[in-house]
This record gives sequence, structure tokens and C-alpha cells, in this order.
Amino acid sequence: MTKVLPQGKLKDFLKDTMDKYSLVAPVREDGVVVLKPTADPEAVVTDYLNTVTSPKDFFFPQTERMFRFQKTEGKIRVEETTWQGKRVIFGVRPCDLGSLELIDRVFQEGEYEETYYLARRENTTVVGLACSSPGPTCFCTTFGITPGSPEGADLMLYPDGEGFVVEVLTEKGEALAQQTETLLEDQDVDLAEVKGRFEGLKVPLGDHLSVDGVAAKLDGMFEHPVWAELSPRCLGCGICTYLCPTCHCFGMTDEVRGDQGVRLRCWDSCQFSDFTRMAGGHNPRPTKKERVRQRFMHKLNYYVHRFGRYLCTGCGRCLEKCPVGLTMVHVIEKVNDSGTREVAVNE
Amino acid sequence: MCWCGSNIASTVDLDRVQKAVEKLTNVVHVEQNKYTCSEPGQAQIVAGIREHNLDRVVVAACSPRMHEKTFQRTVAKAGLNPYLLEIANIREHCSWVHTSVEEATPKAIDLLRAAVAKVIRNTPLTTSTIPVEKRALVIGGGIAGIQAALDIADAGHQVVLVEKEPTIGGRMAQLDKTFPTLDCSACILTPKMVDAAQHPKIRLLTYAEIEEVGGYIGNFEVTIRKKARSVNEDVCTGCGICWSKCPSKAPNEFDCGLGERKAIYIPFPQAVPNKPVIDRENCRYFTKGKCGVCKKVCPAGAVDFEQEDELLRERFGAIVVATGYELFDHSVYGEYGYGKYPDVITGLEFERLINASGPTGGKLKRPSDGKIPKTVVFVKCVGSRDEAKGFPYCSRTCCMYTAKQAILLREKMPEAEAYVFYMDVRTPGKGYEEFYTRATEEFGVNYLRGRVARIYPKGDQLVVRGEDTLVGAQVEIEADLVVLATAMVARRDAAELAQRIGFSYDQYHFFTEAHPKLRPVETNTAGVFLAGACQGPKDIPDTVAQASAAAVKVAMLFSRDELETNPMVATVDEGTCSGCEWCKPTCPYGAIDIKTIEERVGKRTVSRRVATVNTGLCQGCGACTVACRSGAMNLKGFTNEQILAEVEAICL
Amino acid sequence: MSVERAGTGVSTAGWEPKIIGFCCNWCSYAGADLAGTSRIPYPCNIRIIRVPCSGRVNPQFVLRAFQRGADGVLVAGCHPGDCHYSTGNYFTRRRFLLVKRLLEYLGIEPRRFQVRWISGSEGQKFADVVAEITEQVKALGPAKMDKMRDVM
Amino acid sequence: MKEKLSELKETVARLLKDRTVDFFIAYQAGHSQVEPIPFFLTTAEHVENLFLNNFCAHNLSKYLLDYLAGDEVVGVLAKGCDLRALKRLLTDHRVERGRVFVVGLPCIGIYDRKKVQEVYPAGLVEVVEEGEEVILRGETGDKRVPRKEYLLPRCLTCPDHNPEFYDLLLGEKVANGPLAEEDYSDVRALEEWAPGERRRYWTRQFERCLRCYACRNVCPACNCRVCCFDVAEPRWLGKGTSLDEQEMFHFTRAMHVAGRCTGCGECERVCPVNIPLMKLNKKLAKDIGALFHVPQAEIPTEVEPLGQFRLGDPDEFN
Amino acid sequence: MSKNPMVPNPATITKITSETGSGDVKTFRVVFDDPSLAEGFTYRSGQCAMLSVFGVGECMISITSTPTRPGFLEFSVKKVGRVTDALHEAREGDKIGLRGPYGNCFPLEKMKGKNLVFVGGGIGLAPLRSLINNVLDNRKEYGRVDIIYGARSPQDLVFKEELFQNWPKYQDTHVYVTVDAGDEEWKGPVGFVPPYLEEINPSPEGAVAVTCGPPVMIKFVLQSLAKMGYTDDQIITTLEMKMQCGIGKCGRCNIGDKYVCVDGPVFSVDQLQALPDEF
Repeated sequence: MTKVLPQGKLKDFLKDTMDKYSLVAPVREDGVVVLKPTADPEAVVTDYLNTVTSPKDFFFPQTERMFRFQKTEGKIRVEETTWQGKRVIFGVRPCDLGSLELIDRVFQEGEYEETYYLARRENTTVVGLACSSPGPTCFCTTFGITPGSPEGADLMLYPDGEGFVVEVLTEKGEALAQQTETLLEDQDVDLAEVKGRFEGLKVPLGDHLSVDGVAAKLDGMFEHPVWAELSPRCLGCGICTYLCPTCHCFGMTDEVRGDQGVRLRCWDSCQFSDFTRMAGGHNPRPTKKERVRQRFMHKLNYYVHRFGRYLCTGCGRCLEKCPVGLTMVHVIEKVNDSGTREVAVNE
Repeated sequence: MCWCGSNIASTVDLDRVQKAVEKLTNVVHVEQNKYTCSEPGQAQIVAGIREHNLDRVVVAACSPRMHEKTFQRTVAKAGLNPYLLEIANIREHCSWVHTSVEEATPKAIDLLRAAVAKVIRNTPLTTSTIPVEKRALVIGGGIAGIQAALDIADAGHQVVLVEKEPTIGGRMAQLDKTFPTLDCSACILTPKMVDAAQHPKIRLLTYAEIEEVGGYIGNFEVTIRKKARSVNEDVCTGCGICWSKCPSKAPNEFDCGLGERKAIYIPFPQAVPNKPVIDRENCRYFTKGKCGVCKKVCPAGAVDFEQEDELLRERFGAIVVATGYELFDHSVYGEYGYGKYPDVITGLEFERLINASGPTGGKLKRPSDGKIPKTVVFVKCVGSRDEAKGFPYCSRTCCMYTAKQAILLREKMPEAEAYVFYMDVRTPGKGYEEFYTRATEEFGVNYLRGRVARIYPKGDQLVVRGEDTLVGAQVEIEADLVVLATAMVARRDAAELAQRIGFSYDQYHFFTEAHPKLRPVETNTAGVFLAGACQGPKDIPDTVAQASAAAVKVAMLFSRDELETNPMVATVDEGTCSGCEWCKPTCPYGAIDIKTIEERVGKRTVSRRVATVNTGLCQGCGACTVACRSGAMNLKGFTNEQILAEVEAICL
Repeated sequence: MSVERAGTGVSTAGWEPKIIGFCCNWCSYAGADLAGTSRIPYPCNIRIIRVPCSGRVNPQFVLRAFQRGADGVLVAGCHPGDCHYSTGNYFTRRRFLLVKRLLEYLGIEPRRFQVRWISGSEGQKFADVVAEITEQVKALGPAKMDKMRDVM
Repeated sequence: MKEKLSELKETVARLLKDRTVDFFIAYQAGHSQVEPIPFFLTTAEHVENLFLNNFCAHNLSKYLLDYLAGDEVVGVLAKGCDLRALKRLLTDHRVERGRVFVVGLPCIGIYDRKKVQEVYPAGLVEVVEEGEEVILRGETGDKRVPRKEYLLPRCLTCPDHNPEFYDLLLGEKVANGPLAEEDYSDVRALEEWAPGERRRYWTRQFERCLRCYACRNVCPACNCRVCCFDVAEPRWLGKGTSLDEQEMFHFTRAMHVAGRCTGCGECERVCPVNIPLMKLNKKLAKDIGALFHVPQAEIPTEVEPLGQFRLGDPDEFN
Repeated sequence: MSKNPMVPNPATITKITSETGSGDVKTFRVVFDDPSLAEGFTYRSGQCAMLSVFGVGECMISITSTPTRPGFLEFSVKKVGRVTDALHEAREGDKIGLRGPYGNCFPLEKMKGKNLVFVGGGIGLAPLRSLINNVLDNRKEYGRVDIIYGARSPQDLVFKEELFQNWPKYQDTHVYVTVDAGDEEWKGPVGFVPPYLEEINPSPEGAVAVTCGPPVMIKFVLQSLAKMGYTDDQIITTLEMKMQCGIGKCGRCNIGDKYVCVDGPVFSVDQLQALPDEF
């Protein structure tokens, strides 16, 4: 037997969820679907290709307080703060589910753990939502993700007829299933069959785009003319990095009110000209060429060296939103098309 | 932190303030004293700086407009750059306007916090120097302007004296006698007029007006419009044939319209320069195209109908404004007949009527029928001390000139009766009270304390109905002539002139001195000084004193070859400046230019345009800083960083 | 961001509005000084920042004041025509005609932001303006635009 | 517009070959028909990849700022609106006229990708204009729709179908349609709302803002060498993203382009989260028109409206 | 130390020394407020720490004191930006924040028994100072020591007391100081560091060279060393990049797939050669 959430009970499912969790869900707002905290199940939508913003916002928020400090009587008191809460993120697509695991590696890796991210990860239950109809910008399959991949979800929903077939993947998922137990019907549905159907869905762009060998090829392409060719049209904005579910660069800033203050961790973008500019003025990535190269080399080469995977899940946001079409697909195609020989270019 | 005696300390709990301020970051030492501006107070600051090795100082005291300079000098004494000081205004803006300690104390803390936040962002500023053009412009050729011009010229500097009318002399020339000495106005004025005309360092420009003023202290650029006189001054000998032959007549302004003059005329016989001018509105040649008598009779061939206005551009180091006053227009007073009764005249008209060179040859005849008045009523405070219809201020001279006129009347015509309606008699001048006493006691002038309620005609007389508040009775006087002591008011074009030069004026359009007590002859625009009644009602002695004072200020300025400039000027961060030039049009001084700089970009040298500020011209208003979107333009002493820090500190 | 502000629960009962006044040195600051020398009392809510000219007041300063918790902002300069620097306040007038409308358009009560011409001789007017704006802002309640404090 | 492609190719090839220009900025095909992308040609061989259709919305002249340090002559393809943007850069003294070679492109309207994609999310082949209607021709059939409803907002009130000036014009000038009144109906509608409603509206918009700066980076009026949002001191804008900072950003951006905005709407077009930036820009444009009598169509002006004044300007600050 | 690597620990500036004539370089002696940290903080020469000025921000500074002299940490800071400006404003007794240590260290093991050549320029002597003092504190374990240091002017020389008094007193330790431009009082050599280095010409035989300074100087020092016969694996240098997190997460300081804050700042030249040219 498999648990099924009937379409008609979705609102109740969200309501019951809210009894124990705060809810983050896709909401349509001024013509875009965004993931945002909501208390209104009626506002939650499921008819979207993907949310314009990605779930990373709720694990790695754009602005995160790291600690408070207070200066008193010649002393300084530093009070570390971590996020407290219990949250469900609803409606995460497989590509975005996959992205969480990629960021996990960065923030867990090495000698130091990024505790802010991990605190939010631990206390958030992710409800995935399989894709019934991948769109023209989707290319998850390029990176081995399918419209039905549940990896990264605690609880996965597969739209099926008049409801959602439920797959519980983790303890957190189980807890949520129990919380919403009365709404989940046991039905005679073959989960594997349903999953298989989603996994087999065509993803036109992804199915034709191969990333095989790209990382290795890029080893020799640091000085390749492709970067000078691609980068001039870049606007230097942060759309790609801020919408990307896997980008995770940040900076820190202090906000002070008198003798107390906080240090905030804020998103930053490798596409911004001041990202690597040093106090003395030197900038190792002074032009758009170096910055565009950094972004794609990071995703398709550096990250692969460190973690053995590409730092992209084919969500297609850059295709949808980059105003100048400087997209992952475009770059992969360029790399695939280019000669492997390293060409030294002096500008 | 200053107690200012009890001025601050009684309303602001300075101990509480001290506790709060001591905790602020960067504050290492706080102390209070009773009078910080006093010598011991200042010494305490100097000692504090030395003892604690301070590099910034905040003084919490009175308004920076009062003592900023004082304390800047104080910190400089301790070896600190004077601009590393800020003032927290906890007196005018705090203790004097808030009554409870509970209100004033937190506010004082906020103000101090803002001052501290600002001062830590202060940077040492240094002055630079600009050359001084040692020529003065005096605007207005009345006694104030003449005196100022003579004094400056006597100090050895070039002066250009600009007068709007065809002659210098101004109001004083219109007066008959002067109080309290009763010497003849013309007798003491005309020699000075001649002195001014003949002084080798003074250039007279009569019948001329100020068109445009640019530049700044030490370097004003002034455009003067020399109106077409229609007479070539260089050739004219002032023989007078032209005006004796001229067939057109017009009311003589000099006689307040009581007499007539010709279309080509000199305003009065002792006019300086003694060169006529053609009043084109009344000249037949100009109105009808025919005549030209004057041109025909002129032996020197000086008449020039083709003459045009001439624009002179001159550079000056200083400007003295001495444009004088006008008289209040009493036609707003219904009770005095709305100016419609010909025998209700102003004090100045009275002066002309009793003046020997006036329209009646010095015989007091009333305007309506030429009858010699037997009963004359003087009414004081017409337009002054009257918020409803006139102005609230005291016109200062009326008490004395009314007494003078009553004396003159009684002296000339002992048979005539003089009545004076007054609210108060104000005689705060040397010999003034004695003069007034003479009027009442020696000359038997009848003083009635009370307002005139109405003046109305009865037969060929005027009934003046008023109240004698001392007696507590209505009085009615049947008068042949009523003289109104109308107030001195600012000239109607005063505001326009102030705007043109760029200094301020008060709500009555009198020009504003930089400080009512301590800087009474300066304006708040450096290099522009005030003399005479353009600054406020004044009698002749005060006017002359102020004119001489202004002259001394100019001479002081001219005693230096160079001036230190205001270091609080705009400055450009060339690294940030885009060279877009949008700052330029906001600068009233034309102080912003564009220059090309060269810089290294990668491996090549490229040139790029950036804004640059002429620190001699910049007066530090900061308008450009707001036009600059990137913040490349900043204002020293009021930087974006400083103001934002103040905002943030106050909002805590 | 869902972090509570430390020590919230500020009730409007004991609340007093904080009003920032940007006053030009030559007129409005002098007007405020005159109110002082004339001992004309006015509400203590205003804190004056001295600027050389109202034309020095960057609209961003005004917004920063609100951002940091000001409940009202007053920009005061010389009357048009009286500017010590001749023309500064004409630029002020243009800028802030727009700013006022823009703030209102963004849904910020227009009475929270006021521009007034106050001359050096208008001590009484200064006091009146402060009384008026204080009263109006009091009636409007806290502006609560300092949202960063919620994060702190 | 498509029909001018061959002329464009010839022109660009010639300009590059005879070194009239050192490189040329035009369009190339993007991911789909509806999203052509900027194209930087350095040699005549590249002209085969040139692309032109009525989705070529990007204003290319802003890219000139990337080449200030050199001495190259840059060729740029410019529609009427793009030329206005170039004029903005010239008026702001950011670009030298002598270093730009303008190939003018008469244009009667660019289609709004977002609106077309609502009808054709994918598979659009071309757009065929038929008077006041257009046929959206796609893989799954044709759809006939009213032309105006699918144009970019700026095209509805376009005052210049032909660029005001150019060094060379592609094809013939087109007739300017009847000049539409500047349409402030959306601004007026918002002005009518209760203040609290407006506050909620803008709060929702600003909270959605990512501060990605695409609006700024694409804007021809935002052409400062260093943006005040990027300087560390003074901190005009914090890096943190609370509502007040977002509002500071949008307020400042709007004020900085007040009287300078050319009305191209690129900011709104590139915004990834649909913030109606033009409702801010147009509000200011409307007020500037009403208060200072500078209509949007006259911008860029010789002296910006906020850099000048009239003694008789409205005064409400007594 | 806090479990959270991003939270700085309060520390007190106990001593401030102005190094240069213009005061643009100051050395701060810092002690953790938490006594357990003060004792337990272990680091190695070459490592860095993140200094916090609360309310202003952080900057990564190399530790210039040596672990062989415990009890405090020292940082020499040049005034170049917001945070360093704020640090320079500090007075003794002021509180700052400190976290770290970060990055790798100089390969002391590899240097043992070798002749050591230290080549520094300007503020670049700061990281070397930790290493030099470390070496001198264990003087017997190393061979000949040559210290070649230069600055723009005599006013710009740092650690003058050690350069001219302390270090030369050690056995077989030779200090050579040059300036780009001298002044009236300067009696020493005038000239750039690389030619001076070639003039002194320490033998590459059994030697390790460690260089640190402005990028231009390093570039030419490396050329000189190569000319003098040093192989790439004999030369060690440090890199400087903009850093914010210090723990390899924020994405700023990478050169290729190496993060300077974690994998650096100390690199041998043969390691550098393998990195993309983006620093």
C-alpha cells in the first residue's frame, strides 16, 4: 500500500503542517511564483514549472544574523545566534532538491562547518514535488536528475491523477507524514511504477545536452578565447547567482546601532565587480571576462575537482532569467564545441 | 559641557548627560564648567586636550553661530586643527526652549551623541589664500554712502560710488535742519558731497544702478548700468542754460512733488555732479519727437539724445550697501484720509515746505490753497509701531524730527500753534531729551498723548479728533495742516538688490546684519557691508557712524593682500567622479570646472574627465553634493559621512 | 527574517516621536537659535542637524533618518530668494517637491516629511512648525520603518 | 525587422573590413526566437551569426561604458529608444560621440517576450505583423492576436520610431505613428489607492527584490563610474536585505534617474522578480512634467530638471 | 574557542607600536579575554587570523608573532581600508574580535638543517617575522640565515629594532637592509630588493628561500632567485587575496580550485606554477 494525498486534501495537509511547522511554499505574486513563508494555504499553488527563487533562500538566506555584539563599559559581549524554528518547505522540484545536497558539501566540508546553514537544514523538512511536464528551459537530466528524482527531499509528492502519491524518505519526512496522517490515504498504488513514470519523462533540452568530459576539457581552457567571447554581453548583475539554487558565495557586514550591533552574512556574487577587489585596490578578477570564467569554471571544473560533481542541477533559471542569455546551457555547448587545445590569449 | 551659569545647567541635568556621554565609543574625557567661553573655561579645554592627548573636541554649549569661532581658536591654542571641533547646541536648541529637565536632558544627550559621531569624522582642514582686489564699491550716494566712500578713499583705496539718482546727497539733502543742533542740513552735507566728487580716489557714477554681482569677497565682479543721461557729462559745464530754456515741466521728485522742475534738470541747485539729466518720459523731444531746444542752446554741445545705457564691468574687493530708505505710504490709513487730503502731509514734505530752497522758498504754505497755516498738528507713529496697518518696529527718528519740525514751526511763525499726538516720546540720543524739553518748554509745543482716531475736513480746515489719554478726554483740534511722521521703510527694490548681491534681508526687507550686536555692519556674505537706513531706521549720527564702521571693515579687508578662504569647500573624489557635469549647474558661484586627468588602467594610460572645484570661488553651500549621484562630490566639514553619522547617532 | 527584536512590545503609550530637522545654517538654524534666545518653548522631539544650506540635504539623508527610526523629518531652509548662497533652496524646492510626492506614493504619510522655509527672524515660526509637525506625527504614531532592527 | 538582416550583415561586414569601426555590437540568436542576445563582432567573418527580429529589445549602447578606457571606434546598432539611451550617455559626458558609429534601425515595435511566452511558452517560430494584428506562428499552430497587447510597454508610447541621429540608417525611415500621450494611467491608479494599500503594495514588491542590481546595470541613466551602492564609505546602502534597505535602494535608484530616465523600461524588463520599476520612474516623470513642465519626450534635456529651477516653480513649503 | 568558526572571540589590544614614520603601519599586541583561549590558542608561523573591529568588519592579517613566544599574538597592520583604518584608530585597552588561526604555515620541517634566505619588502616582513623569530628561537636546527629586506624609504622600514639590533646578534645571522630612496640620515644601501639580493647572492646549495612583499617585488625576486640557481621547490612565498570567511566557504579567495584561506597562504613556487594566473 502506498500513501496518497488526495488533491482535495492538499489545503488541509498544509494546514495540519502549520500546526507544528512554519510553512514556506510557492505563492503567486505579481505574475511570478515565489517561495515564501505563508500562513494561508489558499495562496499556495502547485501549477508552476518552478519557483523563480530557489529553496536555498531558506537554508542560506540572503541575510543571516550570525551574532550580536554589545559594547558595555569597556567590554565586548558577543552572543552567537542561530536560527530557531521548525519549518516545512513545500513544493520543491527535483532539480532544487538536488541542489541542496551540493551546497551541503560545501558547508559541511573540511575542518570547519558552516553552522548557520546546518542549523536550518536540520530543522527544515523538505517536501518535494515531482515534475509532470518539464519545460523548455529544463535540463536536469544533463546532470543525472530526473523529473521524479526525490534525492534531497524528506517527503516526496508525485502528482498522480487526482492526488499526490507520497514517498517518505527520511525521519523528518516520517514525522511530517505522521503529523498529517489523517489526510494521507492508503491506496493500492505501485510507488515504483509512479516513480518510474516520472523518471522516464522527456526533458527535451537536458536529454540532448551532455556534460560528459566537460570538466576535464575545462582543465585546459582557463586561457581559452571562449571567455573573451562570452563575457562582453554580461551585465554584471547578480540574477544568475542569486537565482541559482547552487550558488553559495557570501560576504559579511556589520550593522550597528550605537554600542550594539550584529554581524550579518549576506549573499554576494562573483559577478559583482567588487567581489574580489582588495582594500588596496588590486582585483585579481578585474573584468567581466575573469568573473564570467570564475562562475562557470567553478560550477563545471573547480567544484568537480573538490567534490566530484558538477555544481548545477539544470533547473533552467539562468536560461529563463539571464537578460543576455549567458546561460549554463550556452556555456556547456560552447565548451563542447571548442577545440581542446589550450590557446593563450593576450588581450 | 558648559553650564552657561544656570542657562543650561538649570534645565539640562549635565551629570546625567556626562554619564551617558562618557560611555560613547571614542569619548575619553568629559568635563563640565560654568562658563566654557570664559577664559578659565577655555583654558580648561586647552589643558584637557594636552592632558588626555585628545584629537577631537566637542563643546556642548550655546549655538555654534555664537561661539564656534571662539572655540576653534581655543583648540588651535592647544595645537589642534580648529576644524577638529564640533559644537552641540544645548542652549538655544535645548535648555532655552524646553522647560523640564526630563525633556531637555535626553535631548541634550542626543545632540552630544550626534556631535561626537560627527566630530570623529572631522578631518583637519586648512585655509588657502586668494588675492584681494583693493577697490570698493559703495552702492547709494546718501550720507551713508558718501561717508563710507570718503573714509575708504581717505584710507587710500579706490572707491566707486554708485547712485541711482542724478545726484548724490540722498534723503539728507532734502532735509531743512537737523536735530538736535538745528544746523542746516545742506550746510553740513554739501561740503561732503563736493569732497566726494573731488576726491582723487573716488569715482562717482550717478544715475547708475547695479545690474549684476558675481564673484566673492576680494574678487566681486559687478556690472553697473549707467543709465542714459542724454547729457555728455565730460563736456557739460553745468551752466544751466538748458534747464532754464526747457519748455517741459514735471513734478520735482526732490520736493516730494510739491514743486516743479524741467524735463532737463538738476534735482536741486547744489546737486553733485552739477550736470543735468533728461527725463525722457517728460521731454518733448522724446515724447513728441520735436523740440531739441536744450541741444540748440547748449554752448558746450553736451546734450546727446542718442546716448544709450552703458554697462560697465568692474572688479571690487568689497561692497558697501548704503541704499537708504523710503517713507511709509500713509494712504492705507483711512482715519487719516487715505492720503487724499492735500493738507495732510508727511514730515519730509514739511521739510521741503519750510526749506528756503524748497518749492515755497521757505515760506510755510499749505499745499491745498497756499494759505499760511495757523494750527499745525503733528501725528507720530504713522506706519510704525502698528502691526495692523503698518510695521511693528519703531522708526526711531520720528520723535526727534517731529520735535524739530514743531520747533521750526514755532520759531518761524511764533503765532502758529503746534500740537503733537504721540504714543511715547523716545529720545535716546545725545542731547535728544534736552531738545525735546526745549520743544515743550521753550517753544510751547503742545504734546498730547494718544492716538488720532480720525481726521476729517471741515470747511477749509481739518478736524483732528483724538484722545488725550493723560487727561482721559476726547480732543478735537481744528488744524490747517497735519504732518504725519511716517515711518522709515525699506526701499521697495531692497529685496531684489539683496538677492542680486546674495545676502539676506529681514521680514521688513531691511538688510540683515551678520550679528545684531557684534557684527552690525557686516552681512552674512563675506565682503559685503551695510551702512545707514537700509539696515534699519536710523538717524544721521547713527548712519554716519555705521558708514565709518563699514569703511573701517573695508579698509581692514584691504589691509591684507590675500585672504584666507573658507576651508569648508566642496571636494571631488576623482576616483569616483564620472565627469558627468551635473554638479555644474547647481553651483551659484561657477566654482566647478572639468579637467582631464590621466590614470593607469591595466597596462595603459588613459585620460578621463573629472570635476574640479575652484576653492576660491566655492562658498561651501553643498548643492553640488546632492547633484552628484555617486557621492564623488563631498563638502568638507559637512561630508556625507558626517551627516549620515549624525542622523544615525540621533536616531538611536 | 523571523528574528524578534530584543525588548519589543514598545507600546505607543509612552512613545514620543523622534523628529530630525535639517536646518540651513543661515536661516532656519538661526531661526531656531532665535526661538531659543526668545525663550519660545516648543516640543522637545526635534533634533536639529546643521547643514550649510537646505540644498545640502540629500534626499538619501531623509530616507536614512526614517530607516534608522525617525518618525518625522523636517527640512528647513531660507525662504526662496533669501538663500545665503543665492539659489540653493530653489534646488531644494525642486528636489523635495518630488521626494514628498514619491514618499507619499510609496505609502509614507506625507505629514511625516515636511519642508518649510524659516528665516533667521522667524523664531516663532520655527517653534510653531516644530509644534505642528510634532503634533501631526504624534497623531500618526510610530513610523516603524527601521526594519533592520527586527533583524538585530 | 528580419528583412533588414541581410543589409545589416553587409553593412557590418563593410564597416569592420574598412576599419570604420573596430568592433560592432548587434544581436545574435539566443536560446529561442524570443530572446535574441547581444553580439560583439570583431571580424567580418562573424556577420553570418548576426540575428535580427522583433524581439531585439536590448539597448546595446550601454555596453559602450565597457570601452571607455580604449580608443576603439565602436559600432552599435540602435533603434529609436536605444538612441535616446545613447543620447543619455552623451549628455552625461560618459561617451564621446566620435567613438561611436551608430547604425540606425527604424523600428515600429518590439514584442514583449513575457507576454508572448504566455501564449507560446515554447516553440514560437516567428511573429508576422499584419496591420494592427500579429500572427504568432509556432510549432503548434498560429495564433492571431492584437498587436498592441504584445508590444513592450515602451513601444506603446514610442516617440521615435527612427533614431534621432545616426551615421548610417538601415533601410528607410518608417512613419512615426500618431504620438501617443505618455500613459500615466497605472501611476494615477496607484495614486488613487489608500496610503495603507500603497504601502502594502510596495512592501510586497520590495520584499521580493533580490538586490541583483540588474535594473541598475541595464539602465542607461545609471552610468556612474562608481555607483553609490557599491562604495563602502559612506554606507549609502547596507549589504543586508531588510525592507528598509530595499526601500532605500529603490528610492535612491528612482531619485537618481528622476528627470534623467529615458523611459526605455529595460529595468522592468530585466527584473527577475517582476518589480514594477517603471511605476516608480513614471511617477517621477509624471510629476516632473506637471511641476516643472519637462515632458518625458524631451529627456535627455540639456540640463537635467533637478539641476535647474525657475523662480516661479510651485511652492508648497511655506 | 566557539564551536562556530565564524564567531570572533573578544580580545584586548594590550600594546600598539607604530612601525613606520608616517604611522601607516602599526603592530598590535592582542590577548584573548578568555584565559583558556589565551593559553589554548595554538598556531604556526605563516598562519593568519581574522581581526574584527565590531561594527566595522573583519580583515585577515598574518600573525607576526611567533608561537615560540606565547602569551600574546601580534599583528602588523597597514592602513589600507575601512577595517584597517578603524584598527589604527584603536587605543591600547580597546576590544577587538579574533578568530583563527587560518590557512597553512611555512614548512618548518622542510627547512630544518637548511640555509635560509628571507627576502622581504615593506609590510611583507610581517609574516616573515614570525618565521624568522621562530627559526632564531631554535637557532641550532637551521643553517646560515640571510635576511634581506627593503622598503621604499627609511621611514617605511618596519621592525627596526629587530632588524638592526636583535637579529644580527644571533649566530650566523646576517641582515641586509636596503631602501628604494634614502634620506639624509640613511647610511645604508639604496636600491631595489631584487638587485640587492643578487648582489648578496646567497648560495642555493642546501638553501630554502622565503619571500614575501608587494607583488611586483615578488615577481622580480623570483626571477632573481631563478637566475641565482634556486629551483621552484626551493622557493616559498605567500599570497594575499580578499578573504571574508577564512574557512573556504565564501567563495572569494580561490585561485582555480585552491582556496587561499585554507590551502594557502603559503605556497612553494612549483605549487604556484600549477595554479591559474588569477592572483
